[in-house]
Parts: sequence; C-alpha cells; structure tokens
Amino acid sequence: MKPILKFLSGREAGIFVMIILFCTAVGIYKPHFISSNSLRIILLLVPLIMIGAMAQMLVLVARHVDLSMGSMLGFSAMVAGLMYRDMPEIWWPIGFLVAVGTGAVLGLFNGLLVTIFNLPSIIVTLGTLNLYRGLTFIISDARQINRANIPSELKAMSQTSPIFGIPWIILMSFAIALLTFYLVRYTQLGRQIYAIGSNPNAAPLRGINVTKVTLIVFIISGALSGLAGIMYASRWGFVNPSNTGMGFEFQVIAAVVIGGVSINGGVGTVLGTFLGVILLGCVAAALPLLGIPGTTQSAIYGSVILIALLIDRSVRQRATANTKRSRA
Amino acid sequence: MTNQIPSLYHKKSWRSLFNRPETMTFTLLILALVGASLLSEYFLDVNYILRSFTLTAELSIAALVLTMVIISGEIDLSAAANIALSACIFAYVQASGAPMTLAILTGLFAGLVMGSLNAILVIVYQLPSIIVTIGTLIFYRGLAQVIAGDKSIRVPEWFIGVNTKMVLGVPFPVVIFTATAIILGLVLGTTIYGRQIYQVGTNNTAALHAGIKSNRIKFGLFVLLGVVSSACGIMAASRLGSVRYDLALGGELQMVLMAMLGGTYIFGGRGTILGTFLAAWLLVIVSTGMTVANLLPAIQLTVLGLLLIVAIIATNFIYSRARR
Amino acid sequence: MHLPLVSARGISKSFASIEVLSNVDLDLHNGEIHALLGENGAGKSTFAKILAGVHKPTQGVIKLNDSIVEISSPMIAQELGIALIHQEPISFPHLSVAENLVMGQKGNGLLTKVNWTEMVDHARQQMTMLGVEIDVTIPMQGLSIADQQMVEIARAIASDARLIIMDEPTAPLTPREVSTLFGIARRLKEEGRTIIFISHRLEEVRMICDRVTIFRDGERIATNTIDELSDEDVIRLMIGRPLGKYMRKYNADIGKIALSVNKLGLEGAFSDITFNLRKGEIVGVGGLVGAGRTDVARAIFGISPAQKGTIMINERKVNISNPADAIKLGIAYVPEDRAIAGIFSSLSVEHNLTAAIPKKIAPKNIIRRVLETSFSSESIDKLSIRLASPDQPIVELSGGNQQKAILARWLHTDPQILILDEPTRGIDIGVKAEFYDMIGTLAESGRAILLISSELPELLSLCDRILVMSEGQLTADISSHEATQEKIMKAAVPKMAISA
Amino acid sequence: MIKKTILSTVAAFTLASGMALSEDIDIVFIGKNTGNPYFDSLTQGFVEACDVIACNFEFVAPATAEATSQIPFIEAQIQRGVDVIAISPNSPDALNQVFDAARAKDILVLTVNGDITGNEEHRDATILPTDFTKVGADQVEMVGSLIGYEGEVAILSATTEAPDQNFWIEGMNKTLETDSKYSKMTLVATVYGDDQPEKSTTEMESLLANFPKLRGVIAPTTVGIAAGAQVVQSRGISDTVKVTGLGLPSEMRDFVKDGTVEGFQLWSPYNEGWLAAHFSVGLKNGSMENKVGGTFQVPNLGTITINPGNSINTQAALTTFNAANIDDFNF
Repeated sequence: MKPILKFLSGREAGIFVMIILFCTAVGIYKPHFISSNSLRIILLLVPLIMIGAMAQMLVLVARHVDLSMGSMLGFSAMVAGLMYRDMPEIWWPIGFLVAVGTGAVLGLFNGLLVTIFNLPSIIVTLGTLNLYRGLTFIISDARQINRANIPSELKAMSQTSPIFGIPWIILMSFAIALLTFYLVRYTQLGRQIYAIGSNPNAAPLRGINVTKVTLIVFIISGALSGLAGIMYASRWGFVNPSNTGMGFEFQVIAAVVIGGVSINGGVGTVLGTFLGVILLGCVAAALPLLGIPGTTQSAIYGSVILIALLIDRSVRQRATANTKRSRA
Repeated sequence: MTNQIPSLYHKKSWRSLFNRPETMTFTLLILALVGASLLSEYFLDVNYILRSFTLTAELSIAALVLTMVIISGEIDLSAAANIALSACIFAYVQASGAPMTLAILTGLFAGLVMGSLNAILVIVYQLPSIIVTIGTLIFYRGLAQVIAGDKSIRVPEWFIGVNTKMVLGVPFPVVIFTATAIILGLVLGTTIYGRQIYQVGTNNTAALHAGIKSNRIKFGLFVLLGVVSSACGIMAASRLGSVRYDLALGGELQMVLMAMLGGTYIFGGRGTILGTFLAAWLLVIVSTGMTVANLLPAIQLTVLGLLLIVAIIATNFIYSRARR
Repeated sequence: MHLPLVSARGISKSFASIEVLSNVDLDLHNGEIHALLGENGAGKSTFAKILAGVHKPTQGVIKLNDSIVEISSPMIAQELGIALIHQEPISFPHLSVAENLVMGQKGNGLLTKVNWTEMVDHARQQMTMLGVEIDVTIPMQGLSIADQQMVEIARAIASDARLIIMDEPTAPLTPREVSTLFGIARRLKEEGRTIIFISHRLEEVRMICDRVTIFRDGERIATNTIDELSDEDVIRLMIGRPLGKYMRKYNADIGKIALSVNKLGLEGAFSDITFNLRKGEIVGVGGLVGAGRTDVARAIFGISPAQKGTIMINERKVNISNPADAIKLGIAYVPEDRAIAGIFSSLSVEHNLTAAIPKKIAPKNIIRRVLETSFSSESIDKLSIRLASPDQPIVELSGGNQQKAILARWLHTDPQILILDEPTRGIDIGVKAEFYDMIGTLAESGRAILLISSELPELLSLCDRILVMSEGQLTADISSHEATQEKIMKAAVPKMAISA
Repeated sequence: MIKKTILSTVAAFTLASGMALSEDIDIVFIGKNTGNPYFDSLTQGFVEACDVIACNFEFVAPATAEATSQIPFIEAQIQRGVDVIAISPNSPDALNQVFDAARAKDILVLTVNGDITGNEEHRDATILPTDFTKVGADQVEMVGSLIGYEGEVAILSATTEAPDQNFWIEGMNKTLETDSKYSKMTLVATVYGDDQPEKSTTEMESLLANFPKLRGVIAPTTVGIAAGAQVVQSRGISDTVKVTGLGLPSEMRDFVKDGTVEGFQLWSPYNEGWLAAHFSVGLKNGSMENKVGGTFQVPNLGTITINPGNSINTQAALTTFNAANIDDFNF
C-alpha cells in the first residue's frame, strides 16, 4: 500500500538529502565530525527539541501556534526540582509524572483561553510565555535547584544506555516520536487534528468536536513540554528559573518549519519533523567545529525559518494549482 | 436561489464614551498610579517617572507605528530585533571610523531594508505576517549578535545622553514619543491614508473594490515601522552610550502589550494612537512602581503576562460583539 | 401509493423580515429523481437546505417515513439519512480521499484505531461500486471537481443516505462526466433511494427526472411528472410573475457609445464577449447563476482583468489593471455580495458613504469634516437612507439601506459608466421601486448603466436592451420591445449538454 | 585559613558591644540576575555584616543578565535615596551615565566581584575577591598538582569578553610558558561556555571528543567547573581527566565527596559582601577614607589596603577547597 501522503514524501526526501550533504561537507572539512563520538554529541543535542517539535507539529497542523513551550518546560522542571529538593527520599521516577502533569495543566490553561474566549493562539501563548516564566521565578523564590538535589539516577539517564550506547533520554525522545506517529496515523484523534487544520469550517459540519480536539492538542503540547522539562534536569543536572527552557520555543518552531509542517494547517508529517530536528542538531554540533562562533546560531535559525516558509509556499501553490478552477 | 444576506440588527450602539477602549486604558492608568504610589512612597515623583519612561521610550515609539500595522490587519514581531540590529550596525559603522552622519544614515538604511524584507515576504509572497516576523525576529536578533558578538560597541562621548537633554524639564525621548504620537494620531485620524488603513483592516476585499490600494498601504506601513525602529535603535545607542546584541531583548511582548492594552483589535480594523499612547504610560507606571518597591522581577513578568491576556480578552469581547 | 419518504407541510422561511419561502407542501417518494426548478431567488435552494438541516424553517413540519423530525443541523440530517452535495464539495483538501469518506462518522471515539488497509479497501470498493476510477490514496485537493463530487456521493451512500440532494451538480462537469453522474443517479433510484436534483438545464432534467416541482417567488407553483410539461410550460410556470405595476416613467435619449467591449475572454470564466453600452442607455444582463456575468463585470472594473479582448471608453482603447484605473476612467461597480465586497461593516455609515472619493473629501490629503458631512448627508437625503445617525456602524442598517449606501458611495464618484450587480437582491419590495426610480433618473442624466439581474420583470421593465449569458457565452441580445420572459429564459438555459 | 568557628565567636563579641548610634546607612546590592547561587553567599556577607554594623541591606536583581537590564533598578535606588549602591555589573560601559547620576546625588557607587574596566572613573571603588594577577598562576599550580605536572590541559572559560576571565587566562598562558615547572604541560585549547550551563556542558563534551589524551581542565567560572565536573562524573572518567578551577563549595560538595573533583579554588564571596558593607559604612560615617594607599580594619579580615585604582581585595591568595575542608563552608 503506497504511503497515503505520497505527495508530501518529496519534502522528507529533500530534508534527508540536506542532512547527508551537510554532514559530508563538514566531514570533509573536519574528519572527526563523522565519528561515533560526535554522533553522540549530535544525538545529545536532540532529545528535548525532538519532544518539543512533536508537540509543536500537532499544534501547527491544527492551525495554531504555541509560543509558551519554553516557559512550560521551565515551570514543570522547577516543580519537579523543588519536589526533589524538599522531599529527597521520594522515589525518583515520580518526577516524570509531576513534570508531565504540571505541563498538561499549563497546556490546558492555554487551550481554554484559545477555545472558550476564541482568542488567537499566538497572542495568548505570547502572554503565557511570560506569565509562566514569572511563576517559575515565584515558586522557586528565584533560586536554582543545584546538581546535588537532582537524583543521580535521573542524571544517569542522559549518560548510561540500555542498548548499544544510546542514552535513555534519546531513546525516550525517539519513543515519543514513534508514539506521535502512531497517534497521528492510527487514531481518530490524529486524523481529526489534520481535518481541523485542513478545513476548520467544514470540521464541525462533519461531526468533529473542534473545541475538544483543540484542547487536547494544547494539553499534549503542555505535557510534552513538561516531559522535556524533566529531561532537562536529567541532561544538564540542574534547574535554573531564568535560563531553563529560555528560547526553546524558537528552536522548536525552526525545526518544525524546516520539517515541512505548513503554517496554514493540515500539512505536516512526523518523519519530516524528526528529520528537521536531526538537521538542526547537526548544524548546532558542527558550528563549534567549524570555528563559527555560537553567536551565529540564532541568525542561521532565523534564515532557515524564512527559507522554509518560501519552500512551503511554492509547495502549497503547486498543490492548489492542479484543482480545476470552476466558476460559481 | 438567492443567497440571502440576513442583515443583522444590533441592540445598542457602541458610540457612547463608556465603551471606547481608550477609556478602559485610562481607568487602568489611574488605578496603576494610585496603586504604585501606595506600594512605595518613593514612586510619586514626576521627574522620576519621566526618567523611567526614557528607559522604554524606544519601544513605545515603535509601538505607535506597530498599532497602525495591526489596525491594517497585519502584525510585526521583528521591530524590537530591528532596534537592536540597527543600533549595532550604527555603532559598528561609527566605531570603524565613518563620520557620524554616514553611520546614522547606514543605521536608518538598515531599518529600511529590514522593513522592506518583511513587506516583500508578506505582501509580494503573501505569507502570513505573524510567522514571517517570527522568522525575521530571530534572523535580525541573530545578525545583531553576529555584528556585535557578545562585546558592546561604544559610541563617542559627545553623542551620549539624549535622555539627559531636557525640553522644558521633559526628557527629549519623551518629547519625541509625544510628538510622534501626535503626528501619527493626526495621520490616522484626519488624513485619508489613516481612514484607508482602518478600511483595509476592516475588510480588505471591500477596500480593493472601493479602489483603495491596500497592498501599497500595508507595504508602506511595514517600511515605516522598519525605519522608525532603526531611528529608535540609534536613539537607544545614544541613551546607553554603548550597544550590545541583547538590546530590547523580549521587547516584542511589550510592544504588542501596549497596542492590545490601548484597545487595538488583534484582527485589525480597530484601535487608536491615543490608546497605545496611554497604554505606554500605563506600562511604565506598572513596571516602575514594582521596581521602586523592590518587588521580585518575577512578579513583573507575571503581571505583564496576565495584563496581555486580560487585554486581548477585553478588546476581543468588546469588538467581536459589535462585529458579529 | 405507498407512503412518501419525506413529506413537508406549510414550510416557510424568512431572513430578517424578507420572506423567501411561504407555505410550501411537498411529498417525495422512495425510488424517485425529483427536480426542483425556478428562477434565481425562487426559494428552491433554501427549501433543499432546510431539508439538509443547513437552515431551520420559520414555520412548517417535516415528516420522514411518516414521523415528524426536527432537522436542526447537517449532522442530524446525516443521521436521518439526508445528504446534501454542494456544487463545490466541502472537503478536507490535505487529507486523502479514503479519509474524507470516513471522517467524523459516528461511533468511533477519539482513540479508536484507524485501520488504513481496511479504510482504503472500503473506499476502493465504493468507488468501483460507483463505477468510477479514482485513486483513493491521494489528497482531495489532487482531484478534479467532478471526482470530488463522486466522493461526496460515495460518502452519502456510505452513510446509507435515503435522500440525496444535489445542488447544481452538472454546472462544472464535462458532458462525459454528466453522463457518468446520471448513470449513478439511475442506479441509486433503482436501489429505492430518492434524489433531489436542483438544476436549470431543462434538457438534463427531462432526461433524468421522474417528477418536477417549480418554485416561484417562494411558493410551490406546480408538481408534475416530467412528461406532463413541455419546455414552454415549464418556463411559463417559472416566470409567470406579474410584470408588476412598475412602468418606466422615463425615456432618456440614447447618446454615443460610452463603453464598448470586444471579444473579452478569461480562461474558465467567459469568452468572446462583445457588446456596446451607450450614454443614457440601460443594458440588462440576464442569465443563470454561473453564467459568468459577475466575472465580466469584475473584468471591466479591473478586479480580475480579462486575458483576451479589448475595452474602449468613449471610443478610446483603455487598459484597466485595477479598480483605481477603472474609477479614474469613470466606471463604478456596485458588487453582487454586499457583505464581502461592499460594506466596511464596523465602520460608520458616513465612512462607508465617502469610501470611494478620497480626493473629494480630503483635497490636500487632510479629511475636511465639513465636506464629508455634506457629501454623506446629501446622499442620505437623496436616497432617503433610514438610519439612527450617520456615525452608527453600517452593519446596523437593513439590507436595503446598506445597498443604498453602497450605491450612494459610487454616485459620489460621478461615474459615466455604472455597473450594478444584482442591486435589488435581498431587498424588500418597497425599497426595490425606489431603486428602479434611481436607476431611471441616472440614465436620464446621461450615464450608461449595465444592470446585471436575475429578476426577469426587473430586466424587462427597466432596460432598453437585454443581453443574456449562459455558461460564459453571450447567447442573446434582444431590444426591450421584442423581449419576453420566455425568450430570455430560453437563451439563459444551457443548451443540451450531453448527447441523447 | 578562615575557620567557621572563629567567625561565629567574633560575630557574637561585636554584637555585645552595641550598635553604632549613627542613623543607619541604606545599602543595596544589585546582582547580575536572579537565580544565580553565587550571589546567595555574597548577599549573606552583606546581611550578616548589617546585623553587626549600622546598615539596612536590600538585594535586588533583574530577571535576565543583559547589559541594560540593571539600569531601571539603579534608577529606582537613586529614587529611593539609598546611601550606597553596590553592584556586580552586567556590562563594562552601559552603566556609566546612571552611575554618574547616582554619584551626583552623593550616593556611594561600589562595583563588587567585577569591575567596569575602562570606565573606572564612573565608580567610587571596586571590591574584588582577590589579587587577580596571581589567580592565573595559582590555577595552573592547582591543575599541575592534580596531574603530576605533565600532559594536555584545556581551559573552559565564561564569555569571550569577560575582563576578569581574559586577565586570568593571560596569567595562565604566561605561567605555562615561562615557569619550567610546567614545561611538560601543554595548553591544547581554550573554549567558552558563555556562563550558560548547557553550552558549558557541550563545550566540555567536545573538548573530551576532540582531545582524547586530555589530562586536565581549568574552568575559572563557577558555571563552567560545575558543568565540567558533571560530564566527568557521569562518564566516570575522573581518574584520567582532572577538573578544577573556581567553584562554589555548595555546588561542588558532591563532586568533591565522590572524588570527581579532588580540589578547586575560590575566594569567599561571603567576605566580599562582609567587607563591602564595612567599607560602605566606614566611608559614610567618615571613619574611613577612600584614598589610594590608605588602609582600614575590617573585623576578621584584618587590615585592608586600597590598591591603585581604588581597588580593594578581600583576601591575598585563593582559598583551596578539598575533601578535608569542604564541610567547613556554608556558601
């Protein structure tokens, strides 16, 4: 059975080719870029953005945008961090539940504002981006959760690995990608998210509960931001109110837009998003090797978003051009 | 087979003063003044408030032009990054020996280019302005970092201190802000261009049918915001004496907040310069009041976030009832 | 006679004080193809939409298999087995055909598994059952309109629809596609389903339908088997409207040619349009929905310029690339759809009235209040626009007054050529007469008027000459003396689209 | 060596002698940003000093550490009419005008833990933890002692522009080149973590990837050393790669306890706060003079001299922390 979204596969192949080209080019210039060790560095850059990108993809497909992911990540990580600090003897995996749960609640608040008050999601989440960051400072009394407070088993998850050298959190992020693939392809909810994004006016006519599905999308975005938060604590070993999650939403949007997810809703694949994250990981890992100062990273992200927007537009134009125009 | 257009009847007219959004902003302004002076006895001092205003004067001036962009039905989140990049270009060119006038012209030209890039992507390539300007926001902020690295570039001694220059006891940036507000208010309120900005924002198709060149108007507004932002960047360089890439970091939220608090409708067609003018003062009073009371900065962030959400709910509620 | 599938009794519907349907009774039987005929605005489409749950009737009862039903939404209609197929089907363009078929069906919760192979096989099976070759795995936006219609029909059958309503389905189809559609319709009939077929194409109706109902002015005039009525009978019934008491009270002297259009063409909209319009002359343009009349007007006014042909103003060749050019050349266009292309709904009546004359109210770009108020109060009095105050948002006015405001907006530009597109649609009878007087006096003052209208009495009583368009072609050019409603309708009805 | 026990007894003694009668001096300390553990202990120095001597102390800091974020806070303190503004500056030159405005209102402006190099004339004095010229040499000695004075060494610094970092790195380079004791040690790389925990970690990981034979890493920044230690601990390579530098006891305690980091150095931020408070009160009530070359007494810090450029150090040499003494410090 040919893949259903065959017309889109052109885009994923394009990104895959870009990754191969980019890595070989850097590899020629700096041979040890293609070593297992630097692959490990690239993979270690990926987990958080991967989880965020999967959530943002769902939001964009439903024709919304979530700018508050960075602060949701920070707030959820802080809640888990405070739990670890104030209740050191607690069973450490509880941190996952607490972070994901906190994130889900924040996502629900976003969703309620968007659905009940019928507000544009981009402005709502611009507001909650700062509201949640402020709350992160307040609950932590502006103090950092030090490395000593983070359970070593949690920190180990980003170093030790169950199978052939890939750390737990990377496997977890791939698992989330697979889960999102399953959700998007094999559940009604997934298909209805696409339907809402593809034609918001027709969705209610076809019996889709638009409010409920939109709420779920924002809850997922919050929950996955929360998961990224606990993974932040594992990967970096601390939680800081001011820079945990700072700028996370822009990195995620860059990855998702490169991955071929359209801003106008209804178009986007898990594979494309996955490859978009990997490409960004390669770029981020290559910069220090090529001696390009980290300062250029944000300029590169910005230009990549703009280029992806133009590519997306030409893809969309070709798609709509071939439906015969009929006069009313 | 008529496609019946049911004409909508409306119970109350929204003309009365009470329902003008500026009244909401004005009452909030008074409340903030009272609250801040209760919060700390050091607050109620006109010179101190005026001096504090100069710290965000650049963002407020750009927010006035942003109000017109939003009224026309578009949005531009890249203005704050434009301020930073223009300031860095100006300082960089100036520091590498170019005469001051050339440096200023280069800075303004940079603003023109940035505004035009936004305009071309939105008008010519018909891309949604919200996502385009997120892209250009990151791009311009990144370019500023490329030019300035994480060093700060200094400006000559004599150029520093625009905010200390006084006109009848009022700091120069505040005078410029008020003058810009008056000029833009007149343009928006009395000239035909202003009227057409409202018409384009209310119904772009009807504007096209009435012979209004909406693309030309929107293009001009993006470029105007670009140039004004670069001018603000240069003013900031004079205020600070040195420029880093992180100038006005996160300023886009404050600018959108000012427009929204001033009653500008996010979907276009509604809003006034007076509203944004009052909102700019409201924001200064809120943040200054909290700072001088030594409140944790986190509380300021929380309050700003909450204010934006409350503002869009209020304006959305007032306008959508009128429009539906 | 066995029990009717659907029986409607006393169905009436009015939109904000304008009655569109009054007291319609109709029975539809199983295994029948029933045509609904009538002029534009006769109410046939509104009746169909009431059956499909898009609109709720103001009065009246609908019985399905002899039990009263309340069809309050398209979803409920679908559950009751009623499906409406729009001319341009509403679908999810980015999703595959197979998904569009099954999207939103009752019963499966949000987390139930989607079995792609089963879904695709099911879709393929439905397509072959319809005898149609469509790749069900490609997105909907990859299909032609005809194929999209086939998918809509398949979806209706999949949800076991007993009553399938097709609204102007054959308009965008090629003859081959029309015959495929009719083949399917016949098979559905044999299965005992009922099909409502809304169309203007009498030959097609005659070929496929068993019975036909004719609507006029919101009333059901006649329901007969197709053989009982000749084409002439049908047209007579459709248009037997009283010519109305309105008689032309003016006679302008026809001047020289103001506008001449030569071989105008726009791919997919209209082709080979040639006519002249003289000063002081009112030229009507009749035709059915989709004939391309609005597209010609939009081409002349520069909104979507023609690709081929020339436009001459006062015998001088002109190039109109946007509305601003047209206005400079003295052309004005009152658009068909007021809400979308006409009014600035939240802005004041005054702002709307002076929207097209920036130079006049702001000589040096500064708006002079005194000029603006004088212009607006002048048009409010001249056209007697009923309003609370010139500052109130225009959306608060009635449809008729909104239309007057739009017309007044264009009169301020002192146009030489005035294009009116369905100016009196959705306006109550009283205001219509006022409009006719206005149009008359405008012609007397030497302006050239192009009146696009679907109301035959309006065309006959107002125009000096009547053009008729059908499917993008000019099919008639009749002077008002020889013109009759039958002649116009005959020219308007599309020629035989398919072979026997 | 500063022992915790001596400290508490001295504090008790001065309390007994009663507070100075002069009207209390208002001191405010403005940190780089909130949520930075380094400033917790520095503020503690101020607080405990003000319990002892006549001053009221407030700590404020902006949410983020950009160059201009501290200006509103300085303006607010001028408005509040405080007597002394102590600040750890985020930018060497963006604060000149606002410092001048403060000093115009005869508010004492002290930079703490970092100076505004090139703009010293805009502040009254600067209080630095130690004599920066010796930091470079001390750090090289520290890492040399850990790796047996041979093998490859790298530096994990903060931002490229931080004046104190560059000053120390210059010191390290000179020591490695000139002092024969370190001839067998080669500096292979200097990388910058921008005082960002994430970036410092990735820079440390790329150091390990690019230099398999790396033996020692000097991280003269609390953010860098903690990140470096974390990487070494998680990979369990603390026996081959020795991480040292300038770190906070509270952050490094675990690493020292499990042997990841055998030793590191720092000064006592607490003492900076303690000295700054005493210096401020002394200047304001006239008992001290801000004259280059002058000296003054500070309880349990002994005599302090005002070096050229009105720069004051709280202690001569770096304090070395190791498993033995780590528990004696609570900052």
